[in-house]
Amino acid sequence: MIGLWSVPLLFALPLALGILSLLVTPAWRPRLIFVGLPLLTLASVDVLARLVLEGPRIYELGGWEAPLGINLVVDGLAVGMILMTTLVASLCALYARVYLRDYPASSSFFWPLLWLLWAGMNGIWLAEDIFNLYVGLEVMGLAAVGMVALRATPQALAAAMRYLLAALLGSLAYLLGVALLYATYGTLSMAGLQEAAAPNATTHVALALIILGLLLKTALFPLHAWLPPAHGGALTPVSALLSALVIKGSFYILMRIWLVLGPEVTPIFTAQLLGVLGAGAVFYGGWMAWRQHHLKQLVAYSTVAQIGYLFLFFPLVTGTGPEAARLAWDGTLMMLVAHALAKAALFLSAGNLILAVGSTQISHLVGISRFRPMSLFSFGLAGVSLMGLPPSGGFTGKWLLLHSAILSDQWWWLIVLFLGGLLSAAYIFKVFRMSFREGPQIDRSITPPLTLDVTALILASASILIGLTAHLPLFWLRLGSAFGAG
Amino acid sequence: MSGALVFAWSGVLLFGLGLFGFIAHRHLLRRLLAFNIMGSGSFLVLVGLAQDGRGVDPVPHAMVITGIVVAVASTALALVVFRRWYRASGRTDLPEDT
Amino acid sequence: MSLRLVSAALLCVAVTVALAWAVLDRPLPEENLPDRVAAAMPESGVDHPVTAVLLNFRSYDTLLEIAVLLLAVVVALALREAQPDQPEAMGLDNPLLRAVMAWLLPLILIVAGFLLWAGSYQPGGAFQAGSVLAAAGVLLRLAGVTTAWLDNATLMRAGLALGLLTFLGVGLLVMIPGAPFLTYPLEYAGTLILVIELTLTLSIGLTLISLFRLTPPYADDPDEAREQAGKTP
Amino acid sequence: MPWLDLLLGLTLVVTAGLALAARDLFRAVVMFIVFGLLMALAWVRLHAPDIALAEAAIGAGLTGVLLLDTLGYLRRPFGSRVDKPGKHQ
Repeated sequence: MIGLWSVPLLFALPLALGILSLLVTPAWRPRLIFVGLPLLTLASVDVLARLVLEGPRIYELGGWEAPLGINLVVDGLAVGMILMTTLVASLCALYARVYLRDYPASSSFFWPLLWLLWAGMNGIWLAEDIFNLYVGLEVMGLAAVGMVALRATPQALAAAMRYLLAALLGSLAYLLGVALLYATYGTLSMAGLQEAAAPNATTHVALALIILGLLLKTALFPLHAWLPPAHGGALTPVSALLSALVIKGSFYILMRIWLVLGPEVTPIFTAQLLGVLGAGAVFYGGWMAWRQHHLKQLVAYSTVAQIGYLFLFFPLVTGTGPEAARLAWDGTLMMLVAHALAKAALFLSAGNLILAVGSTQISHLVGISRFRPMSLFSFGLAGVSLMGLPPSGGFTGKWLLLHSAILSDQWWWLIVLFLGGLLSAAYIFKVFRMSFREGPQIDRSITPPLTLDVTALILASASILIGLTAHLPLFWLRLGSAFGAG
Repeated sequence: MSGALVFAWSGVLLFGLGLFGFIAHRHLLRRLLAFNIMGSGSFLVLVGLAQDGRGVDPVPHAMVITGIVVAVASTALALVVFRRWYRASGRTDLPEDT
Repeated sequence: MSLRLVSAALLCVAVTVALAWAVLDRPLPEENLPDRVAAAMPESGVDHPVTAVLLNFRSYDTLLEIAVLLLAVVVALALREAQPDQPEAMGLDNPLLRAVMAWLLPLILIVAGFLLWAGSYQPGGAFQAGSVLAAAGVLLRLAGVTTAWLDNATLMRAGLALGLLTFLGVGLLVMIPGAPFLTYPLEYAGTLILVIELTLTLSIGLTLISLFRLTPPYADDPDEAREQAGKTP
Repeated sequence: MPWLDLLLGLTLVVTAGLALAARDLFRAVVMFIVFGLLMALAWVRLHAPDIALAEAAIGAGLTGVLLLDTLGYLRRPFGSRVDKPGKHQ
């Protein structure tokens, strides 16, 4: 009975909290997290426990079976994303409660937006219906745009507008793809589509539209232009949420739809093309990150680069053997989760460093290592995972991808993995070199509240820990997928 | 050619036309017009194609009503951001950097 | 011809051609959803198929869609708080318009009520009725009628939240006997849908009115606002 | 051949083209509202009266009002102090 409750609560609870936070006075809005976070954690853990004990299942909303009604899918992948969201968003919320005290004009509406964003994301993770995914994408996307606009400075408004236009164009392309699929197969349920999928022109065009729309929303190079101003310019907890979680939403949908329609229906060159774009993102994003002068812009471009690795999934899983495909699945998901944890940690600790020196310029970080070792330690720990050094989650992910590439005789992706790591090392060490340099500029620093440092440190440690204990989460993530639980 | 298919074809043309406008224009208000025209185009494709040769289907009708509400919410949000942007910068387009 | 125009033209042609190909080469689906809808109609609690899909078979979509609508208002509220407006002068003070309004308003309310009630067995429903309500609100503002209750922020927000809260509440309440979220018991389905629609109409109407009202008003001088923004970077 | 549908479909495309190509912004918005009303007709022809109502009320009506209101805001008399590119047109 409780299992029935926890699944809908994952989106109903944040929706309800979103409305409640509009109704209470501004002073009470942040306090709602003390109700919301424990309940959402409880629901997420309950869903995981049930997955492990009872196996994956389908939840029929309204008691209507798909394709008439909308179903939710509670498999390993969905539950993994839900837990990741709960962990990262909870820590970002705790961080924001303290951080936003300096931004009274923007802070009171951060909270309703956070809850609605959370509802949208959990809706996406659970969705099994492609039109429902469209509505979920809009909830998540518009909440994210609202968060970017929160500061209402001209820069923030321009970044929000750019982001909004990209998001709207992406959703429309996706919607048109859904329209074509419905006309061809008469169903919106992924299970139904998987059964009926056939290679014909309509499916190809629909898939192309869906892929293009989602690439724009995921900001894959060369469609990334909206990302750096939006992620780099937003309030720090917002940057962390957007970079760690929101872009994963559209990637997740792409992955699901690819596995439903892709392997049988798409020509193999599409998969290779996606891989090549991913490689382009790794190189371009890494290069641009290294060239930035502002700390958060550097971190934002690092996201552009890290998105690229996720797209190696497509060439490694399409038309390769079962073992290579399984490794690609494991590796991509490990990269995804590790990036979520590491990038949130990186943005939060970057925010702490900026608070400490009172400047966003990397060159003003000179000498900060003496004053803020803890912030810098979190930054470095997260950096280890982004660079892919052992024993981090980033390392495990790359290692699995590397094995998959070798097994499927696609050695060229090794170059991407290797050079990408070097580029990440270059931009991470750029920050470190500055912080350890002794200079006359700095003789004092502002001490940020302890909560800010602790939340960043927890996330950074998690990005390392996930690499050490990769076996179990990867086993759970495979439950109910085509890659077996073996 | 059924009536439904005619409208699906107009939907295709509207989507293409809107896409051109969305990219070619710089004025944000015009880009929002283009976005709405693209939206209408995809709604027509959705209903027109689903009903071609098969009669009335209430499911796409409901989807389009949902879509129209989502479109108006997006447009309203965009206009709010646009008006604040205009108020802060005096510009009706986005600066050409990147 | 700028690069932007050329790329726009190329993309437009490519997408149109691809779409044309997709439309021409389309097989007919094997699944027949309309038949399933028709077969399930007796269990839906309403007589109009579109309403049944919107508020019963696919009610979860509608729930999320209301959240999208609410989001637009939240962003509008947030931006107004961060970029405060000057108080607005009332609309056009036109006695003729006022006289017309006095006639028109009851008519609009009747139309909204009819649309809502009609939704259960013929075209109409919460969205249409809500937007008619919103039209009344917009006309009121244009006519310069003082609407104190619309300016009452607490009341307004409660109204905005009512629809979504009721929807969520009903969805969770029906789970008590052990059914999944949003599963209406057959004997109450019609009533529950009507209650949801009634509150949604009010909230949708208020949402749309707020979207109209929360933008920077005419009275506010952009030049002055920019100058002030320039002073406090 | 359904001539009425063909004519309506064609008019839709032409109106959309006019809305996108109009020099004057006000004209563009008015054309867009006309487009929305024609869309409502198209929905009637597609046996979708629910969408027709929603389109007329929300698509054409409300979006139109919001756009016109924004246009009014853009057209406010400006002081001579601000003269940045891209302000009009």
